[in-house]
Amino acid sequence: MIHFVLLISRQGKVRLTKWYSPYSQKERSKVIRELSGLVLTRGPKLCNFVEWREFKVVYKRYASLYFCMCIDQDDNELEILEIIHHFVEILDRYFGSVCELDLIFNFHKAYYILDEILIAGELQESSKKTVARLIAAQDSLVEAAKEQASSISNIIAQATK
Amino acid sequence: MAGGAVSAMFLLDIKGRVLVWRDYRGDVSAVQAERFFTKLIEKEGDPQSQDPVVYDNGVTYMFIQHSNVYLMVAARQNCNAASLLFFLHRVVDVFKHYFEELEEESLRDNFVVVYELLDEMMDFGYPQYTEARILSEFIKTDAYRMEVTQRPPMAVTNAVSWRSEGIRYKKNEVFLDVVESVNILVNSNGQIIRSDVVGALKMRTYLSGMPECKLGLNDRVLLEAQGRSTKGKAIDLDDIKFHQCVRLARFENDRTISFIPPDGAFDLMTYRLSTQVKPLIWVEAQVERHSRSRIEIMVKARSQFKERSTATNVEIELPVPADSTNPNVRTSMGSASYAPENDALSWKIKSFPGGKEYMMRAEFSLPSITAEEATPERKAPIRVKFEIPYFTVSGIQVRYLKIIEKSGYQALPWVRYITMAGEYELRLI
Amino acid sequence: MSGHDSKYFSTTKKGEIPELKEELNSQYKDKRKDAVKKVIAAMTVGKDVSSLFTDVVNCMQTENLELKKLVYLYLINYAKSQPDLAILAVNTFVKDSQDPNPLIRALAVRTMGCIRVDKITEYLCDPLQRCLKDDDPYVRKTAAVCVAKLYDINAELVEDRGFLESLKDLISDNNPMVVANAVAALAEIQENSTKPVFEITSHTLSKLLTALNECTEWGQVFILDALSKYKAADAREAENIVERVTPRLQHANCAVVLSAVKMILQQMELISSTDVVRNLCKKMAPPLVTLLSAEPEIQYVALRNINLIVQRRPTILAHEIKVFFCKYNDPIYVKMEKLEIMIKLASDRNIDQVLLEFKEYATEVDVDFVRKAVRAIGRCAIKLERAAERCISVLLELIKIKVNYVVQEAIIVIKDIFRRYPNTYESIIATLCESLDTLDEPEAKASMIWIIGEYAERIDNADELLESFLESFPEEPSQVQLQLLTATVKLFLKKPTEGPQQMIQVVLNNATVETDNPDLRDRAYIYWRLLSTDPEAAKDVVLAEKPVISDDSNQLDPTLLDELLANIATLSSVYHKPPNAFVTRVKTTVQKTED
Amino acid sequence: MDTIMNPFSSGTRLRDMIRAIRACKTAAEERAVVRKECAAIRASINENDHDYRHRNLAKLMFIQMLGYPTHFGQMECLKLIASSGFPEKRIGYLGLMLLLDERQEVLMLVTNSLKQDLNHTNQYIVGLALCALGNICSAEMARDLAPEVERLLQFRDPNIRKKAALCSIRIIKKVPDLAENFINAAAALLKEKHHGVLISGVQLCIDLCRVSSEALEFFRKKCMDALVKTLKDVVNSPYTPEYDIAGIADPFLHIRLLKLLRVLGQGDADASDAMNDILAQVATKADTNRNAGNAILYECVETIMSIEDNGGLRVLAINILGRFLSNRDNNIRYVALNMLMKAISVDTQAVQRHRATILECVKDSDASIRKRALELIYLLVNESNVKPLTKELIDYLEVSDQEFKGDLTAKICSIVEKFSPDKIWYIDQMLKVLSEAGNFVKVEVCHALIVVITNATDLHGYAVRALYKAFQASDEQESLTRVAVWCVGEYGDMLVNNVGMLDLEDPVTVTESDAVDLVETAIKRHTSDATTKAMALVALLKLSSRFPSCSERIKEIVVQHKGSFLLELQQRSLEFNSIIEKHTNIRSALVERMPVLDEATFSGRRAGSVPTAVST
Repeated sequence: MIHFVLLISRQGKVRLTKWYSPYSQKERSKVIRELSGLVLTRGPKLCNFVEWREFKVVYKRYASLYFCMCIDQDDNELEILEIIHHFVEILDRYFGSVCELDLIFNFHKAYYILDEILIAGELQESSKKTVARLIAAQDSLVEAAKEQASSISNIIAQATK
Repeated sequence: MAGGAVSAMFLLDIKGRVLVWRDYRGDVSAVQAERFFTKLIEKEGDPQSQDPVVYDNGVTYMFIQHSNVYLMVAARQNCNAASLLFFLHRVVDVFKHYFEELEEESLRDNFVVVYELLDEMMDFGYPQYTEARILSEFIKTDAYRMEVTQRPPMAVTNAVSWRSEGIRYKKNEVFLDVVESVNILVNSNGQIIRSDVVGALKMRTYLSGMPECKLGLNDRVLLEAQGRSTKGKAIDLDDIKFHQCVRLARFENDRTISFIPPDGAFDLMTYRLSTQVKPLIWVEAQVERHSRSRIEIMVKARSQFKERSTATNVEIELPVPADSTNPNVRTSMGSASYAPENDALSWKIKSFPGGKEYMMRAEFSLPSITAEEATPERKAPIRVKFEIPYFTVSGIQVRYLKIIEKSGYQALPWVRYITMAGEYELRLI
Repeated sequence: MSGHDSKYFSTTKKGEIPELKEELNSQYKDKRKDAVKKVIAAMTVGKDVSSLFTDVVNCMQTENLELKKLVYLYLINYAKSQPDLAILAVNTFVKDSQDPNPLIRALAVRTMGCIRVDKITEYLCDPLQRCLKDDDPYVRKTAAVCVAKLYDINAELVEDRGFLESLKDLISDNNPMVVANAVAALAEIQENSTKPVFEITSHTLSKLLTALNECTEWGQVFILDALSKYKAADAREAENIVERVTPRLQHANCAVVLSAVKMILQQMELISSTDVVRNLCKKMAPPLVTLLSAEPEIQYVALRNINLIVQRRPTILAHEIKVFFCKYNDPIYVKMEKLEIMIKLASDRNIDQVLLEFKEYATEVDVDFVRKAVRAIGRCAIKLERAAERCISVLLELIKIKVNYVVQEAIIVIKDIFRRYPNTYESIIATLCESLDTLDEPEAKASMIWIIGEYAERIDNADELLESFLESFPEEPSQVQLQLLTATVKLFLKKPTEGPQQMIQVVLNNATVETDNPDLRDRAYIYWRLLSTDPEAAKDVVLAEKPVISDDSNQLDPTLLDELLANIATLSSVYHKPPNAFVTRVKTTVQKTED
Repeated sequence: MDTIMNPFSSGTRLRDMIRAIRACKTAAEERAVVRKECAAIRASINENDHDYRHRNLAKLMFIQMLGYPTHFGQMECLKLIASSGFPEKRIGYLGLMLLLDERQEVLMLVTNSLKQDLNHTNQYIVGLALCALGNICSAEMARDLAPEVERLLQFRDPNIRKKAALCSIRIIKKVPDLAENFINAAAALLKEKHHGVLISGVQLCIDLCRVSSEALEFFRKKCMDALVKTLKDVVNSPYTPEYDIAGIADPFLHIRLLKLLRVLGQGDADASDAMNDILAQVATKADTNRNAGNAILYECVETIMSIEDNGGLRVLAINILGRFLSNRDNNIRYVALNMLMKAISVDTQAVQRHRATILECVKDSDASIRKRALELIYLLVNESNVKPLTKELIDYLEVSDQEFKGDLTAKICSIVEKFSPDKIWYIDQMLKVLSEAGNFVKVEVCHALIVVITNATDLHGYAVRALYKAFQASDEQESLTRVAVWCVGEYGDMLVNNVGMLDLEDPVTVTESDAVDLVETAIKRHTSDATTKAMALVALLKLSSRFPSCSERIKEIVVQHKGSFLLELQQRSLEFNSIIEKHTNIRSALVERMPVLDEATFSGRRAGSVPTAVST
């Protein structure tokens, strides 16, 4: 099971955190600090796994961003690398050549996407297309609501002129 | 054994990663230092809580922070910690002189000059030279770099290492500001438990040539030595510190303050007075908790100095809980507002004449859900800031400032006095 | 997995090194300079650009000072990894050391000394020899330090080539900066040499004291630090020295002040006149107090030193305790040190105010600080007999707030108070026993157990209280086990009834055959044998009258204190450890490259 | 997003807030910006202005991610979830998952909204609710809402079914009693074609098996053939771009199926038998040039190792691991080491063949690989190879990283303790470790060493002399000091008289006063802690009896501690001083050789009380 997902920039800034096991706010900060120290300092040719407390953390660097997932001892590390990549590819497709800034200013969208990939720390969908479709459908629901809202406010504006 | 030098100097970013470093001795590597320091930050979360001198595996690290940069030296010897930490602060001054602000970005943008400066300010781990104005005569930033080869200015090795020769001004002027800061600590029972005054003579000189200056104060020791009457006017200064331009031996001998000043702004001297000071502005606060989520605060502020003086830019900061909501504030004078960045209410009064009393009343609520693992609130004191122009607590007076230069020009000295709040804390809530 | 994912989140990156190589060999000066800058930039961010060595060194022959500095910087960094290629640079160095521009001469000799490659060192000797006698003081001051560099690489060479003599000559140089650097270099060489290299005679002393007035603040520190080792012949000389150093107390540089304080304290040891000593103490107090308005890091060093100074000269700051009261914004490390000094300066005269402060601190939020404040109250009680009662009542007030770590800390100090004032404050035991269940820290537990054992005859249910700990005996930390063992023995000796008898059996069994802790077993067997061979002797041994503990427990050993005072302002004085406890010389000729 | 939602908004937009935070240079600046923003949000919340609710919450999520308190915004999530529109609910649920977790009491207040949303006509709203429930529900909520989730496992849209399946996993983890309700529905999911549903369904089955033996039996009986067939279909499926990764069809599904097969095959010969063919096929077919292929292979090997024995398959698996171990890719090497740990119980000999390679991995520059390799080598030690392996490890101890020394030392000590062929070797090795890395050696290990020494009657002299020499030679290593101090106290007489000299020993001349010197050094040096000093006092008492001529000197040392602040030191000092001074007649009786702790009972108890160092 994936206990949490972390995105940390090379500068140590947190870009996304998702906790599937309960950690208090204080513990979360501590975990992030510890893992930044462990992961960011590792050289480029070393393996993508670090053992941490009684868990393992699988991480993968994409340019300035480190994607980290914390898993149980007996989970398949190599598969987690694929899950990370799966997530990254979907992000890339959604944002169109994703960059760090996309994730900063549209962090909520990254979370929506993650919620279509993982639930309860387990993989939910292996088809990138399906994820894209589900996100698009929900985005358009939001769009529709907005349009409706603005047309209502137009009507109100018209009426109260 | 005294003495000893550092092995390397590091400029690190806020996460403890090396931005620029200068290796002086080859026995502490950047990887090693970075690994240690990032671990330190990671462990403590906030390096402010960490001793500034830390030992790890044979190496001592000493560091200070400025803006988003750490300045750190690493040593394997028993070196002079006071000197090196002070040196780091001087390095900050030099960088600030060069780049306006010392921060990660300015270091990255100017790394060539940074290397040059590190090379000149320290050699083999020994502090060498930190006079920014003189350094900038022969180490220039890109904008001012010239093709002509630079030579070391005389000042670098001169006895007068702080001033270059050949300075010319059309109008020769000296500005001298006497600034006194009042530090005070009042206990929760309203008792003043410590107070002192720290004064500084801040000078800006625009003088030609190599002027000899002499400063006369109403210093009791001096006046008595000269056999003058001192009644009422003379003052006792507890501890005086001089800029390195002042001849200390001369002062020790006959209390004469004589010096060749640096060009531009500098602190000629600082002094301290530990006499009991009556709080110039007194503040009292009453807190009432009406329910778990509604709090009312009533504050009285009183000026306790003569009516002919006026405090300006008074700011009284009252601590409130971090998650206060919608404070509603009324004042009898000035304006008050919620300053969430300081977890405080900030009451500002532009002009506060002596012998007056003003009031403030505030009411606010707290959220119904409390923070998880909420730490108890730090008990912050009330803090006060103010300035009182044309007034000094100590009664210090500049009796004369003589300027003699061999060309014989006349120079105009301008003197101003001001008192302000330093660490002014009242633990009254 | 690598290869196909570089496209994500990334800007394009071509081969950087070949590009730079090309630029370094450009025919245009400006392009070459920019390329060297790029190389240095790459080096700065930790990329390995050592493969460009030859290309960079080729840029060395230049009139452009900035470019020269950059190339030199590169050399310092990579010479070690390319020692053979580094030789290529030697000619330029030698040439530069004779350049008409003193800046370039100094640069050359400074840089050469930083290249820790044996082969190059030999070539360094001639230029260095010349530069030590250079007309320009800027070159001489650089050369002086270079001798120390050379000594670090090859001490023999320095001795053979007579550099030490040249260096000693520089002590008489007419330029104060040169003198200061020569002093620093000699002091360092002396440190690493078994031979007498740098012995300060009264002659050099007076020369150096003169230079003191003229050299930069940093130079003043070197000189004062070197001179603090000087042993004056008699009180008169000591007084003379002090007189010439005292003006330094007025210097704005706090390191100059602290080093001056060190020198004065050293010389004071020789001065017998109490008037002079009193006067000096009076003179040193204000500058020491002023150090507390410095930057927090400096304050920290100052406080660690003041801690030492007041142990030797308690009168200096006897009236200044208030300046050590903690301010709200003091960093925690400053607060902790201030507390230590407050304890040391607490006296019957100021104790009421000090207690009020401690009480304030004991309700702060920082746990370590709070603990230390609680302990401080106890230590004051131990130190000041007449104030003990007031201290204890403050402790009891704090216990009533029922913050767990405060209670435990209080119990730990109260145990010491009992040992300091036997038969005086035992009435509060009942209050302490109320917190028995909440104790979870070994030291607090052990303290409480000790109290119960020690006063078993006055506590009605002492056996019950002790018994409550017995069940968990095997799991307790050894500190608690040992106290439990002793307390049970005491109880048994005091009340040899059935209950305690059974308890002692259980404990002895647990502490002998049920544990592998050799120390606990020794302790238990000795008790066992004692009880079984001679119960009367046992009483005499175990229940013997205790000497009252003294209040100077936190004072350093006098010989250590001497050594630390001789090291004021240095790391040794910050750590409160002699230098040899943390200085480990490592000779690194070749630096390991990691990652 | 927020500007469009709130066309008339004043205050900062989300984007502007993020920019302002990004512009901060220091933590203090950032804190100030965030606090101001939070104050504005609190004010806005207080005015109950729902136009801003959406934006406030988005800001709070960002702020929370940076590690600042956001408790005052929790109720806003609930309000947004309770509103009717999809956009509000979407952000409300996201906020709920980010700002709260299962331990907050406020969370209970959302149960009712969740229940309504799980029954909503809009399937996306149902999806949001399932996701939130699956990510943060508490046991209580799990119980309350399990029936809804159970029902949704049969929902018309597969995307809801897959979410319901994963949500069920959380439910049964929180409340294992509920497992049986999900068995049938889970089994039904295994027949689906939709990959998302299959993946989730298989995972649900795996987790059901973990909490319920009933489920395990059920799936073994009812689902084996179907599962094998599904796997076969995936393995042999033609190219499907939607699920293709590096030419492999849906490795995620591959892996989950293999995992479930493993669970079913473990301890069940029939089930294992049924899957042999397909496992062989997967193992031979996987593309080892791609991570995805290796991931499958890795999973497959693990399954082969775990299920009931089939010689041929195991040989195949071990060979694959051998190939992994010699791979240049560090990831592959790492997982190989990981797998070899498990292979040991199956075929120790096969793993032993790789010992040299594994030992090299202990010295790898990658800390992760080092750690794995060390764990593995630890399991590979036996009586026949203990000597060379220990030598290698102790040699490496000298040059290893500071951070690694702790682990390494613990393992060496454990190995030496477990497999030492003779006591003298054991003592020698322990002394080497104590001298090199004594500060990393655990207290229990020192105790054990002393137990061993005391039990080796013929080696008392040898041990005390060796310790004496080691103490003189080493830096300040606390645990070496303690062992030396204890032995010198106990066997001081043998030290000075060269009692029990072994042939291999060089004779040493140690006087009684030298022996006392050692103990005095230990008690005086400033690095010694209270325990060491306390032990030194006992040693001194013993020596005062063993060396009567030193008695006076010893008394002097002992008496120095009678005013000690440390309870234990003061008490000992007083007692021992009294014994030396007044009760000399019984002194020797008190400190005669301490009874030896029986090694057998001791190690038996240790085995019982100390958890084994082997990690799974």
